[in-house]
Order: sequence, then structure tokens, then C-alpha cells
Amino acid sequence: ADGRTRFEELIAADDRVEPSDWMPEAYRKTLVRQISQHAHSEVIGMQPEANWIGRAPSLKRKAILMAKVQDEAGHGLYLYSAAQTLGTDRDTMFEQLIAGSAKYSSIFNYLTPTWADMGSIGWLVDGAAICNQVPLCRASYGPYGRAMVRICKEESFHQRQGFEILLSLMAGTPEQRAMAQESVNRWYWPALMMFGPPDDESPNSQQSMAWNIKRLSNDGLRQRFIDMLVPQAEVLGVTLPDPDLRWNEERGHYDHGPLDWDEFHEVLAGRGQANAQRLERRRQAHEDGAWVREAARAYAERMAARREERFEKVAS
Amino acid sequence: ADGRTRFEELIAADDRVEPSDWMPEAYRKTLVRQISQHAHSEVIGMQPEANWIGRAPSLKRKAILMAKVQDEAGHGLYLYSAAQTLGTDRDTMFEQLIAGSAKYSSIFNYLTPTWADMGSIGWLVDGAAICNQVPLCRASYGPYGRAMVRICKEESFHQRQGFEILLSLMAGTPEQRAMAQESVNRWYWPALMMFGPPDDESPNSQQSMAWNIKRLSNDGLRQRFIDMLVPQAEVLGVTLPDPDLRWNEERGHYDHGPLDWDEFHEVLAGRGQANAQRLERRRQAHEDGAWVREAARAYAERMAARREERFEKVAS
Amino acid sequence: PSDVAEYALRLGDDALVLAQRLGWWIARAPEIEEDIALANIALDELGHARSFLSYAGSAWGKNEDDLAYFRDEPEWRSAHIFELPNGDFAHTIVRQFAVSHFQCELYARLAASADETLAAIAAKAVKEVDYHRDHSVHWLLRLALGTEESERRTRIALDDVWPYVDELFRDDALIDALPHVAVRPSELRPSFDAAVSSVLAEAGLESSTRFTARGGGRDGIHSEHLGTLLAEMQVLARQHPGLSW
Amino acid sequence: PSDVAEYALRLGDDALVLAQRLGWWIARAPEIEEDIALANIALDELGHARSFLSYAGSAWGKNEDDLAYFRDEPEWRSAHIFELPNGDFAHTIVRQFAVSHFQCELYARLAASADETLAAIAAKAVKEVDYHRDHSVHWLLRLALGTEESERRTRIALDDVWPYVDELFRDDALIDALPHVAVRPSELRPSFDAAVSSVLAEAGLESSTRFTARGGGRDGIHSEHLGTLLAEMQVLARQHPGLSW
Repeated sequence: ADGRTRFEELIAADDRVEPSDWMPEAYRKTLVRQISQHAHSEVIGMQPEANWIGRAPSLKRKAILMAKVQDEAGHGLYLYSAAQTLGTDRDTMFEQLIAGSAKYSSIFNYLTPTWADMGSIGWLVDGAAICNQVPLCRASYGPYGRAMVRICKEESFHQRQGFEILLSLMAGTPEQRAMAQESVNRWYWPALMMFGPPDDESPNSQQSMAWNIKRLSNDGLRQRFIDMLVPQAEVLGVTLPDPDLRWNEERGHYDHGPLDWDEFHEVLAGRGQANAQRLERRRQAHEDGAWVREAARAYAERMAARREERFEKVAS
Repeated sequence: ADGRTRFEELIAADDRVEPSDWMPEAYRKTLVRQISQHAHSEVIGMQPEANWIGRAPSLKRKAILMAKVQDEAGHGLYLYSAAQTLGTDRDTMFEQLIAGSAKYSSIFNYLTPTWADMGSIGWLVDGAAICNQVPLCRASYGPYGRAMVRICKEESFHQRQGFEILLSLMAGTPEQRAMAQESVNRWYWPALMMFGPPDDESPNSQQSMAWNIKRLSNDGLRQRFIDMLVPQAEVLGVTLPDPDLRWNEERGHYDHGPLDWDEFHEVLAGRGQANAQRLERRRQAHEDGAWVREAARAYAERMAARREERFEKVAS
Repeated sequence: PSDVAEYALRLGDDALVLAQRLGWWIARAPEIEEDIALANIALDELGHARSFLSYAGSAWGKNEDDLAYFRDEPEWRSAHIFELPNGDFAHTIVRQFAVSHFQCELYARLAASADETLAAIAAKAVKEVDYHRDHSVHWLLRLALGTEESERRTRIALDDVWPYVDELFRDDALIDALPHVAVRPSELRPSFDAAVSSVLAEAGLESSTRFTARGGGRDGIHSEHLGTLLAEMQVLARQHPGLSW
Repeated sequence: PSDVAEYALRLGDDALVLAQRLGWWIARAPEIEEDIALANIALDELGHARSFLSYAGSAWGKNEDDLAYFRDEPEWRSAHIFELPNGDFAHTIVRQFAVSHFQCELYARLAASADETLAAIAAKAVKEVDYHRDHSVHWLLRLALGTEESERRTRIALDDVWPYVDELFRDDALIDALPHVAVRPSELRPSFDAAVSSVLAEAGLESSTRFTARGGGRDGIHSEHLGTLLAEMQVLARQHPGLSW
């Protein structure tokens, strides 16, 4: 059958598209952009939490935090692999990240001044990520969907850990409770903005939904997230910093106050708390590691040559 | 007059030998060795104290400590300059230091685990250095003697500062007093060994004394130092860790217990606390700074070339 | 008076954090002359910090060490640029280049403050930061016009440091509350820009505007670098609170 | 029992200090695979540290966090090699190469200790440090036989790290006091030397014997690196003593 027809059939049947299948250039491009952004987000997203590995206040928390940041590196790898099946290699994607021509999630341009931020990131940021990602497990592109399945499992674990950090703080001294509340105040709104601009300002969403990449609209996901948060906040005993937040019996959802999209665009334009720092740190690690990667490459070549020599000797 | 005759006349008259004067090769060699060792000691000696600049417990102490370590860098410079007048350039001396073919004072191979060590180094190590150095102000080689005059002035200031650190600790809590005593216990014996092996095992001393480089014997200096320390220790209220230490009416000096020369030779042989670390750190700084020094050199050449060009234009 | 103290605290924190950073270089500089030069700058900044913090503390019954050693991160008022890690020598020089131009402009005007103590501290300090500025300008030129490698490193350092410059020049309520006493940061910007860009031009460099870090140091929101800096600086004093040294 | 606790403390401190050092690499490694690998090693070591410290603490009515966060430097028992700064990747690998060979030999024997708890911890740990050893051996070969630059760096790292190896193999009174329970460090040396030198030979490297650092970590005399490591690690816990997290 003709590639395009087959592609359209797969999409219509809500089946998976695989790397060997024909696909429209725009579909491929959209996916590469989205998956690599997602991968970059995992890698950059290691930094705000790595900031506290050295100072975690108990050995148990240190272990959990290390494991979590390690998971993020793993997610980065899954996603780079998925993107590579579309014909763009990791080095290229890395170069784009460092050059600043590729994006990553704006949320990681916020700082983590307190330990409570390890809780807020888990609860709010990973929470939002899960809402975003669960539908992506059914994304039409096979390697992407399958990567998301693995990632989602771990993310829900991360969210629970973040929740637990906040729970411990809220069960602690007044100082600890204040630390938790202050952190939630800082992360709440940026976490809501992780779902992207309102539907009427999200031009690419339509096409992504038609291709079964995106399943739910930005605003729909945001609503789902808020509805999930409110009861959890009650359990924690923290206040969500939105005076307009209230249950709407009619809609069966929580109503919420307006989001500050100027803030969102400021960060996107490079004027957030940590844009420069995040990229600087990634570039530094990449540059400092260049001689190591070269050594590994040279060694691998030498070993390959040696194997070949041996093979020739045996064969001759 | 013949160079050798003039040299011998200068020495006999206890006058200064200057760089332009003729001098025996052995005299020159002895001086280069001694002065460069002395310079290296100043530079390596910055490390044990720099270790506490970041953690000094008050801003005043931080300022005093910074200034002190800075003075040591200055002393290093004076001494390298003095050595350079004998025809060996600083780069060569530095390379020898890093390659491990040049020595520096063994005392700096001890560690500074506590803040009280900033006191002990000032009081004991700088104290011993002064006893060693005051007679060197009259060293027959002019540039060396004059460098020592400048250095001695600052060292006596440093000794007083070290004394004051210990005095503050001894006036403090039991914990602070214990910190001071423990530190003095560690530094006392190594400081005594700074004067070098006993006279009967110091083969080069004789010739150095004949040349008016060295003025007093190792044991004589050591005795002078001990006689000076005892009353100061009483003022401080610290105990010097030598059970055999007592006043000898007959000699008019303090008697002291035997020194552990095995310890001295162990450190000299590279088996001290910090030999590897001190050299590693110096090498690292030197290597990390290589590109900076090259840049400065390239820039200077470029500027010189430009000046010459300008001059030629004006002249033509 | 408490407003004045708050203002002095900003100036003191900037200087102290910088002194702490520069102090690291002593015994690690590319040549001994630079050990001495960087120690000089560190000592000057530490001296300014002590003057500003003593003055700030006098309003609250505290001394310089109370403020330096017993405040937690959110109570600090340093701008982020002062908190930046030393990086390589190029990063240290570019940071110094920016902050000493800023401090020069600032102290020159502060010397005419209606607050006599601030005016006196600034009048003394301006001569010293003038030397810091010269030092950083000379090194910036040497590095930018030295070798290919030094030029490359300088460009990177400029990219990394410049996003933090903007924060230095922001006015806020505290500044509004202290007419004739505080210097209005925004008013320093034109002369800063003029001075800096003429040097950058001579060095063949251009500052990037790709990022502007949000800062927040004046409100106690700090870079991720301040926490570990304070951990080291305060560790001994906090292990034994209330003692004399 | 207190001797056993003292012994467990040594093992725990070694592992915890190493975990703290390796944790720094996470988000800074030369490639993502190495972020993961170094995090794995750090996590394993942290796990061993927690087991050893919990066991040590049980003798004194303390928990792992009391020991990790509320001991001052002289109360630590780590050997200096664990305290060494990360340096560049070559330094980290050479340090890992040395200590994981040491830990492998040690835990393999400790698994037969008369003390059942120590034996159980060691039996589990030995499988993990075996992986650490493989990892470091592979990297040592890659670096030593990779490029000129990587070979140069590896030689320097070997010179810098090797002086600290000797301390690991020293017996002392505590070891004498614990026959059948503690492993005698000096007895590990021959197999350590054999294993290590065969890898070094394959890598074309030779360990230098120019320096032998005196150590003293088992007696609470530490390198100049431990103080700042503890300052960072303990800062938050000490700011709020006695709390749960």
C-alpha cells in the first residue's frame, strides 16, 4: 500500500506509527521537536534538584533525591533514543540545546532556594508532568508512546515522594510549615503554566491532536490538574495561593483565577530566574566532558581495529 | 683588582657582595639553592593558612588572615627576585618546585585541621622563621639580606597575630582552650625541627658560616627559640608538650627533651601528612593559569610591536 | 534609620560575598602577582563590607559578625552577580569588570549622600574600587586580545556573566524611601554602559542580551550558589555560637 | 560491642564521604550515561553507609542521621583517599579504581565475619562494589589508552591519588581488638596489589611511590578537604537540629 494511505489508516485506527513506516515530513518534524524538547527538559530538570543532593537533611532523603535525579537522566536517555528513531542524533540535539536553538520546559528556569522546593517540584511539577504525560502514553508514534509508559510509572513515584517531603514539613515545626507553604506559593502558578498557553493561543495543538500526538487540550489538562491538586492540598494542609479557587457545582470542576501569561512569556524570552545559569551549567558539563568522550571514542576505535586484525589473522 | 681577592675582602670585612661582583660558583649555587628553597617555602606556605580564609570565624580574623597569606606571596616574590639576580629565572625555579627537584620547608607538609592552627602557625612557625631569618638580614649577599630585612618586619607582625589568636582562644571557653592546646601540641616539635638537623649532622653549615650566609648554628638558633617561647607560653597559659623542658641555671638556657629526627626524615622523604597535596595544588594552579600567562605574554608582545610600529612611523 | 540600615546591608552583602569569592583565589592564582592583586581586591571589599555591615548593625544592636555569620540565606541582600562562582580566571575577571564599574559609579555618587556615614565609607571606598576597575580592564584587554584560547574563554565568560548585570540597576521601594541618601541604581546605568562598552569595543567584544537573569537578591531571593557559599563561610562561627575569636 | 561500633563507623564514614563526593557529578558528568553510572555508585555507597552507620549508632543509642549530621570533623573516621576532591573525571576514576578494589577485597572477607550484621551488610555490598570496580577498570583503560590528552590526565591523576592508598592497609589497635570480626587491612594488600597492577600494566601505567600520605583518618586526623565537605553536607540539618524531614 502507498505510505501515506497506510499512515492515514494507522492514525484513523488510533494505531501506532513505527520508525519504519512512512510519515509526513511535518509529523516527523513535530515529533522531533516535541520529543527532543521533552528530553532536554529531563536533562535540564536535573539541575534544580541536584542543587540539594549535597545538602539533603537526612540520608534517606539524600538517597531518594539522588535516585530521582538519576531517573531524570534515564528519562532523558529514553527520549533521546525515541527521537533518534526519527533520524536526528543525540549530539545534534545536544548542540541545539547548548546553542539555545532548542527549548526545554520553562519551569526549570525557576530556582530552588529551599529544601521545601524538593517537595514542591515533586508534588506540583512532577504532578503537572504526569497529567501532561499520561495521555502521551497513547501517542501515535510508537517509540514515543512506549518511552512515556516507562516514564509515567516513575513520575508518579516521584510525585508521591514530593508529596511526602511536604507532608513531613507540614507535620513539623512552625518554621518547617512556613517553609513548605512559601515554596508552594512560588511553584503553584508556574506549575499551572506548564500546560502551555490557553487553547485559543495554542496554534499547533489542533494539528497535534489530529495526529493523535496530543490527546487533550492545554486548558483541559490544566483543569484536570487543579481538580486533582485541591484535595491533596487539603490533606497536606497547605493553601494554594489562588483566592479565586472554588468549587463550581455546575461545571463539576474548580474555578480558578487568571494566570499571569506575561510572566510566562518573560521566562520564555530568557528573562527568568535561571535561564542563563541552566544553559551555562549544561554547556560547562558538556565542554568539561569533551576530552572524556573523545577518549572513549578513540579507545573504541582502537579496540575495533584490534578485533578486526585478530579476525583477519584467524581468517587468513 | 682580581674578582676572587675582592670577594674575599668583602667577606672578611663582613661587607655585602652584590650581583655585579665576582663570586665563587659554589657560593652562587649555595645561595640559589637556599634562596629558592626559601621562596618556595613562602609560596607553599600559603596553602595551610589559605585553607581557613573561607571559614575564618570573624570578619576581622578573615581580613588579618587574608593579608597574612598575601604577605607570604609578597615574600615569595622578593625572594624569587633575589634569586634571579644570581642568574636563575623564576620559571625555572617554579618548574623545579613542581617537578619535586627543589625543596621547601617541611613544616608546610603538616595539616591545619582546626582554626587554632592559624594561631600556632603564627606563633610557632613564624616565630621559628624569625629566629632563623633575623641573622639572615646580615647575609653577605646583598639582595638576599635586603629581602630578609623587609620580610622580617612583616614576620614579626605575623607572629604577634598568631599569638593573639591563641590568646583569644585561651581566654575563651574550655572548648576553645582545648582547641588551642591541642594545636600547640601538634606544632611544637615540628617547629623546633625547622632549624634543621643537629649541628653535628649538618654538613653544609660550616661553609655557609664561613661565607657569612649563615650566622648561627642550627642548635644555637633552636635554643634561642625555645628560650623565647617558654615565657610566651606562660603568658598564653598553654603547656609546651615537652616533659623534659626546664630551666638550667648553669647554662642560662632551657634544657629540652630529644627531638624525633625519624619523624623529620620521614616527612623529608615524602611521607608527611600533606607532601602530595601541597605539590598537587601548586601544580594545579600553575597549569590552570598557563593559558592566562600565555595570554598576558601574547598581549605584551602585541603591544610592544605596536609601539615599535608607531615609533617607526614617527621616525620616518 | 532602619531603611538606611537596610540599604547599608545591601552594599555590605555585595562586598562581603565578593570578598569571600575572591579569597578563594589566594594561593590558586595564575601567577604570584595575581595572588597578591586578587587578595588586595578581596581585602578592600572585605573592608567595605565591614564598614557597611557595622553601620547597618548599629541600627539593630548587632555587630558585623552577627550579620555576617548568623543570617540565613533569605536574610541576605546581595545581588546575584556577586554570588556567581569564580569559574575560570576569565569568569572572575569579567565579573570583576562588571561589578567594579558598578561600584565605582555607585560610590562616587554615594560619597555625596546626605547620610554622613555612608558618604564617608563611600568616599574612602571609591579610590579602592577605582583600582579594582583598572585591574579588571587591563586583564580584560589582555585576555580578549591575547591568544585564541584566552579570547574564547573571555567570550564565554562574558556570555555567562552579563545576564546578571541588569539586576544591579533596578530601583525599588527602598530606594524611593531614601531620597538624597541612597543612590538611584537606574541613574548609574548610562555612565556604566558608556564606560563598559568603550572597553568592550577596544577588546573586540560584544555583550550578549540573550538572557536577563531576574535576580531578586535585594528581596532575599538568591542564586543557587549562595547557599553553599554561606555553608562554608559560616560553619565555624555557627558551630560555636556566641564566642569571641 | 563499642569496638564493633567503632569499626562499623570507619566503614560507614568511608562510604558516606565517597557518596557525597560522587553525588556532585550528578548533572555534571561527561555524558548522560555517566550521570547514571556515577549516581548508581553513589547510591550504593550511600546505602552501605546507612547500614554501617545505623549499626554503629545502635551501640550508642544514635541513628544514622545523628552520626552523619551531628559529628564534628575529629569524630569522623574516613580515610583521606575518600575525602579527596573530585578533580577532573580522571581523578574521580582513579580514586574510584583504588577504593573499589579495596572495598571489594574488604567486603569479600568481611562477609565471613563473626559479627553477623557486618557479615550480612558486606555480603550484600560486595556484589555492588564489584560493579563499581568493573566500571572504574573500564574507564581507566579507556582514559589511559584513549587520546594523548586523556592519557596525560590519567597519569597526573594516578600521581595525585596514589599517595593516599597506603593508609587503607594499615592495622591498628582497633583491628587487633576485633579478631574474627574485623578484616585485617594489611592482609588485603597483596591481592589488592596484584589486581591493581595487572590493570595498570594493561593500561600502560605505573603507580608512583614518590609520596606516601600519612593519613590519620582512623584517628580523626583528616585531610584539609573534609571540613568543607561536612560544612555543605551538614548545613541544613544543623540549622534546624532535632527535626524530622
